[in-house]
Amino acid sequence: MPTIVVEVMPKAELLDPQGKAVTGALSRMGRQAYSEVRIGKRFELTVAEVTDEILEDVKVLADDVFSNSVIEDVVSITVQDEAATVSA
Amino acid sequence: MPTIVVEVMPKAELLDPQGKAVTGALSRMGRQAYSEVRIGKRFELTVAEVTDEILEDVKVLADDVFSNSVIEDVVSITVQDEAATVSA
Amino acid sequence: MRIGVVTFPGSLDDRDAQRAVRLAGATPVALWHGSHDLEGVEAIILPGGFSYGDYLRAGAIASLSPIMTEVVDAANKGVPVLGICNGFQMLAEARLIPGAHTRNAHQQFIRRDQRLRVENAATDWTNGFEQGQEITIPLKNADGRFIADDETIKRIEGQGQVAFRYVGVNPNGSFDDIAGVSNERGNVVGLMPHPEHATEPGFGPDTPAAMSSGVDGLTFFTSVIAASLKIEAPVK
Amino acid sequence: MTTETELTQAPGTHVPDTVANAAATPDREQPYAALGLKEDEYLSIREILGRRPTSGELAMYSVMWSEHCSYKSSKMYLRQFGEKVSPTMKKNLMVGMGENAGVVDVGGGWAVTFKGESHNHPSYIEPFQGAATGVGGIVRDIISMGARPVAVMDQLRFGDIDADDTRRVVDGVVSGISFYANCLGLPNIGGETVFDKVYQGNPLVNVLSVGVLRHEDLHLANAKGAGNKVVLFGARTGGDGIGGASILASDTFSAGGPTKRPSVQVGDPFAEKVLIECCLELFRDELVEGIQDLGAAGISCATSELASNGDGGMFIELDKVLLRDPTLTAEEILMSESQERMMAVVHPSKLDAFLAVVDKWDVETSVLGEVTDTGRLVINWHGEEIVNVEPRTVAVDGPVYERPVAYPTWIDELQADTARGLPGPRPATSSGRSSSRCSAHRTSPTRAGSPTSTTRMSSATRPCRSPTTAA
Ligand SMILES: Nc1ncnc2c1ncn2[C@@H]1O[C@H](COP(=O)(O)OP(=O)(O)O)[C@@H](O)[C@H]1O
Repeated sequence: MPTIVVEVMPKAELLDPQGKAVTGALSRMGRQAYSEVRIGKRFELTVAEVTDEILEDVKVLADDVFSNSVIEDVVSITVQDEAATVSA
Repeated sequence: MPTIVVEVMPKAELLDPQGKAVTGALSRMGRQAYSEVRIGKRFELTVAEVTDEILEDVKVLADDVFSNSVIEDVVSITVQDEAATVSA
Repeated sequence: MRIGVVTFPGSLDDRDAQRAVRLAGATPVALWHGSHDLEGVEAIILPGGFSYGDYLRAGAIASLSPIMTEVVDAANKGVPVLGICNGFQMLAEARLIPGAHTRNAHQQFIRRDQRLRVENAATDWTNGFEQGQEITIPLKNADGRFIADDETIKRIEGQGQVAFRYVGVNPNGSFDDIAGVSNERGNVVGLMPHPEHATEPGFGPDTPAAMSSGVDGLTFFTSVIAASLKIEAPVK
Repeated sequence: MTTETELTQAPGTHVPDTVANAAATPDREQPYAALGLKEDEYLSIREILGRRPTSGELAMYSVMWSEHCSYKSSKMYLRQFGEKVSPTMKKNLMVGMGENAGVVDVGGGWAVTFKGESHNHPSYIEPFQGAATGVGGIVRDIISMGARPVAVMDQLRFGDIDADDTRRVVDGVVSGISFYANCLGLPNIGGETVFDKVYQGNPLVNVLSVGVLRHEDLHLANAKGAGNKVVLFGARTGGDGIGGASILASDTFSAGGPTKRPSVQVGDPFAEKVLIECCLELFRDELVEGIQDLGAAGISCATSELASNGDGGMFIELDKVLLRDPTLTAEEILMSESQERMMAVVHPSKLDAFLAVVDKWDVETSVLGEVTDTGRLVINWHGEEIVNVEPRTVAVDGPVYERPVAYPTWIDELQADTARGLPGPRPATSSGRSSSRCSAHRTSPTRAGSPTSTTRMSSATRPCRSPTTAA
């Protein structure tokens, strides 16, 4: 079944305490190359079929449910079909 | 500065309590179309420059630091350059 | 006076809130998240806990519950609403008060007896305090860092919507040491620390007088009773 | 060791082994060794049944007869705790050994129930989830007695404090316990920790939960009354921990080949909190005859134990189990250790009211079958009989071993090494070498469940045990 992927990140201008902690950990491990790490969320929604209606609805949900616009931004909504899942 | 994006998801065969709670909330809101929601993490690493060495290192970090291989899978590692960020 | 306490799946402090209401002299009414019925209560408490496991964002899934539609309506009509900890997070997610909460700046769950300054003693839930009075009640949270953009912070500071401020230590990195916020009208108040756990001698924070004797939290509940009677609560 | 077996067939192609099939094909080779059973154990199963076990029966016996579930090597020692209880000790004892948790009368019509349990090996594999699900399991035992859980305690043993892997385990275990318990509102009221190299690779994670109840609220889990319904409720059944109870918890940690299913379980404390309230409401409204928690060995354990403790018979339609993963085979469903599940025995006249309560709490439920008076535990899969056993042979009368024992001579030296040999009092600032081994962990996230949670016993005041010779 196809999957719709919604990605949400903490707003750039706000401190991301979790990301900051990871940045600190990397630098303690001797990895200075990573000047900043930010941690957001990735939602995978399984649907029977991707229709325009569903995509519209996902946009609404992304803004109202999956993210809180006071602190987060929706950075992408993409459709991923079953075959092309894992890439790493 | 370029950003390297690492995406991590809970293993498909394990319970994702958070995703389960969100699936339930959507269904209570009358959204039965989403048969499953799974929630993972998206890491954005800011680097001065993307080199092969850095990419190799990110692979190692993705497996050892950003994910816990017992319960999570790294689903993608991608390079995103500054201009092409937001799409939603 | 009948005061409703809403139970959500994952609520932990609903029974303590009910007891606090009783100790203050009002009648607690248990309300259910899945219902649209407020049972005619004259004030509402959203208690602490881990509603829906704090999944997604603390308070987010609970704020979508059926009863929250009614709570928002009632709040807009002036019914007093108090959100404690997880309830504060729900108020923010439901946009009944400005701002939002993130994970504590130090990333850890924290529990301590917390000193607070009452910054606005004119709300429905604080009228029994004196302006500037310092109180101590327990605090316990993981996602307690109150944040908002500069403009919002300026606005709520200017309009007296900051109800409580942390004193001594800022336990979670909240902007401007803000511990509690009200809406413009002053009937909706949300705060991170737990007044309901400091209402009965023997079970509250330590005070210079005696161990566990702190009952500063009781004034929240006597205040709302006074507000409903349109009288002034006896100042403590 | 057996290679390809009916336990690892690809989804869709799986045809379960029926009782009739087992009788007809006595010589079929079975993967008992990969499931942790010794040859003589396998032979005694054949003897009990008078035929070879079906693959479902083999799954049940293998998990229930594992050390983890049957205590086959320690039973002969643990038994003494029951045998040595004197009438004086029994004075306030309302429930002793053999039930989900012990219950003690504390006067005024109140009782306290508590139980400690270890979750060692899972906590080494995945410290956070292992310890968290350990708390979940112990709390469900408390709920099944009819009590409201009020607190937890822990007793921990980790490898050498300076060893490479110790920090991963300590941090994970401590935050797993506090995370799960805090989500349930349970303060951790006491703990004790020892670091020593004997626990390297094999930490001990013991968690205790305490519950409070009125005398009249006490319930025991058993399946009595033929015709009563057997209901599974709580989380759906997934592929969690299938390797955990059998292969990984067998007598050596390296036994068995690769499993395709994960050996870890992920806990959902929110689902557990909902179960607590749901069960307390079911008990309050008198809608259940008994409730049993599902822990290690999941449905295998709950059905065989409930049946053994009751009139002895039960009929289950296994295909009625609600699944999280539809590709699970019957054997995997029998062995699954998915967390936050309970099994209730419900009088048919109360079934509707029962379903209304679980529905109110958004808890998923399915009626699996009923209590019978046949003395047999019969399990069907899509109409075919795949298990037909006497429940006691699975749950109670497993093998018991008297393992060879030897006196650990290093203990003499250790016990001779008392405080009397130490020089006089020293200023408190000097830190002896041994005290550093007992340090309480302060490095991990602290979470508080309630304002009462600051009270805890100081682990630093406890004597430090550090055997000079490894056991
Ligand atoms: N066995 C133990 N030995 C020493 N300290 C412990 C032990 N178990 C827990 N702790 C510490 O006790 C504190 C409280 O534990 P936690 O599980 O978070 O309970 P609570 O919810 O009551 O705060 C934490 O600082 C934790 O590190």
